[in-house]
Amino acid sequence: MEKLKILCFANLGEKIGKFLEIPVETELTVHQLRERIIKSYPQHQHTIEMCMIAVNHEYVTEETIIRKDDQIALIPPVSGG
Amino acid sequence: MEKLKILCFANLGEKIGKFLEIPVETELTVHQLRERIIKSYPQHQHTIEMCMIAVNHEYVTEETIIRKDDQIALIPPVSGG
Amino acid sequence: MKNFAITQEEIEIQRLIEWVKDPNCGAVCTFMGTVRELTNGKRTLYLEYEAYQEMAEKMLERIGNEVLEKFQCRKIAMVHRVGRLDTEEVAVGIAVSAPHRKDAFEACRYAIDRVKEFVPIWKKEYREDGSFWVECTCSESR
Amino acid sequence: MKNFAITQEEIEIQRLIEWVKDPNCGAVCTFMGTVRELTNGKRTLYLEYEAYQEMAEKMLERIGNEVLEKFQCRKIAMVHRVGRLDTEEVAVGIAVSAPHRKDAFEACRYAIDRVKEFVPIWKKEYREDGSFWVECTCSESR
Repeated sequence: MEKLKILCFANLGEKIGKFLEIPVETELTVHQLRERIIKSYPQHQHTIEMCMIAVNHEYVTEETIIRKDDQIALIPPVSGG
Repeated sequence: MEKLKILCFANLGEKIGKFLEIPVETELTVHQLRERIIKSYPQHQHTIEMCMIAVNHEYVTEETIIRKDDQIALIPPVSGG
Repeated sequence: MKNFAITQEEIEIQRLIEWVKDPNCGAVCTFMGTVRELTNGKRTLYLEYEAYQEMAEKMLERIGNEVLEKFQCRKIAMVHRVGRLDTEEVAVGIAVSAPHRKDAFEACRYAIDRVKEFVPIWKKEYREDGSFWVECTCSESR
Repeated sequence: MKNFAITQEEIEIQRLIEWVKDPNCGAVCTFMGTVRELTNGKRTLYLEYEAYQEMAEKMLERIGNEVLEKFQCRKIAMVHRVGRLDTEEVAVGIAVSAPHRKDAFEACRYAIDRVKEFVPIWKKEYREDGSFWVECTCSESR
């Protein structure tokens, strides 16, 4: 069994921690990963749904397949500048 | 008889000098003054016609009446910046 | 410091200007986003900025390259600060050089709009009555 | 130095920024007009700027006041240099602060357009093959 490491930032980082580990058995899509995270933190469903997901520093679509060494990040709505 | 002192700049200043003195007998308008200057420097008629005229640091119209202590300037097309 | 950077240090706009200056340019436009004391009548004590640093720097560079392709401009530098910032301090600095001023203004404005739209940086606002993470207000918050 | 000035000295944009910084502003936009080496393929050696100083300073101030009335901005500083300027040197510097960035950009751009339109300043261009006074090209020369 593998563990995906996921970075969290801003409000989400404060709520659920800056580094998550999500155990996975098989290859999965970004959409499936998001569902898994929501399942682990159901009280933060809305916040997690608001996030974009970045894989290896790129925003990706829900259909993107995640590979085991990918750097995954949950990106809440940005507010830089 | 009075003399009006007139400041000239840029190409015009190089051609006819930075300070002109134009003798006048009566009150005159900006238009009349411009004609007087052209009469004194007919070879620079075109350059003089291109100028705006400023009285006391304000651009003025051709109908403005000039008074004897006014600071008058011939302003060639500007090219600052 | 690189010309696309996330930094903990004060942003010196003059350094960005030195980076972008170019003998074939007649115009340099800069933008600084500063910490405003009052927003909708509420007093800000200070801000804390957090960034996903590696990704944010890559995205600044990508925006920079996009700007250079899209506009008739020569060079661009973009730096965003993180950590605690007090009012009047500079959170983001951008400098663009271009042969002509129109392009310098348009490129600089486009660049800051893009930064606020999707570079992974967040700010937490501290007020007398508490603190909160600011939600994206990309369209026009500054 | 005043915040609307004609000067013989190098323009330090940081000083203009200090003048316009304001705790109620989230945005500062600056513009620098720099001496370009190549214009239409011709090489400039240097420029000489001449101003009708008293009138030019009054007009800078008037443009500044006009900008403050016309745009949602707080403070503005405008300085134009005269004398000999080499390539890459700053001929004109403008800084504007505003609560929001849109207004800072628009105000700054409007200000430089107005400066080029009617502030009594002239430049003489020196090239290898001679020198000449530049004719007004207000619409877009930089």
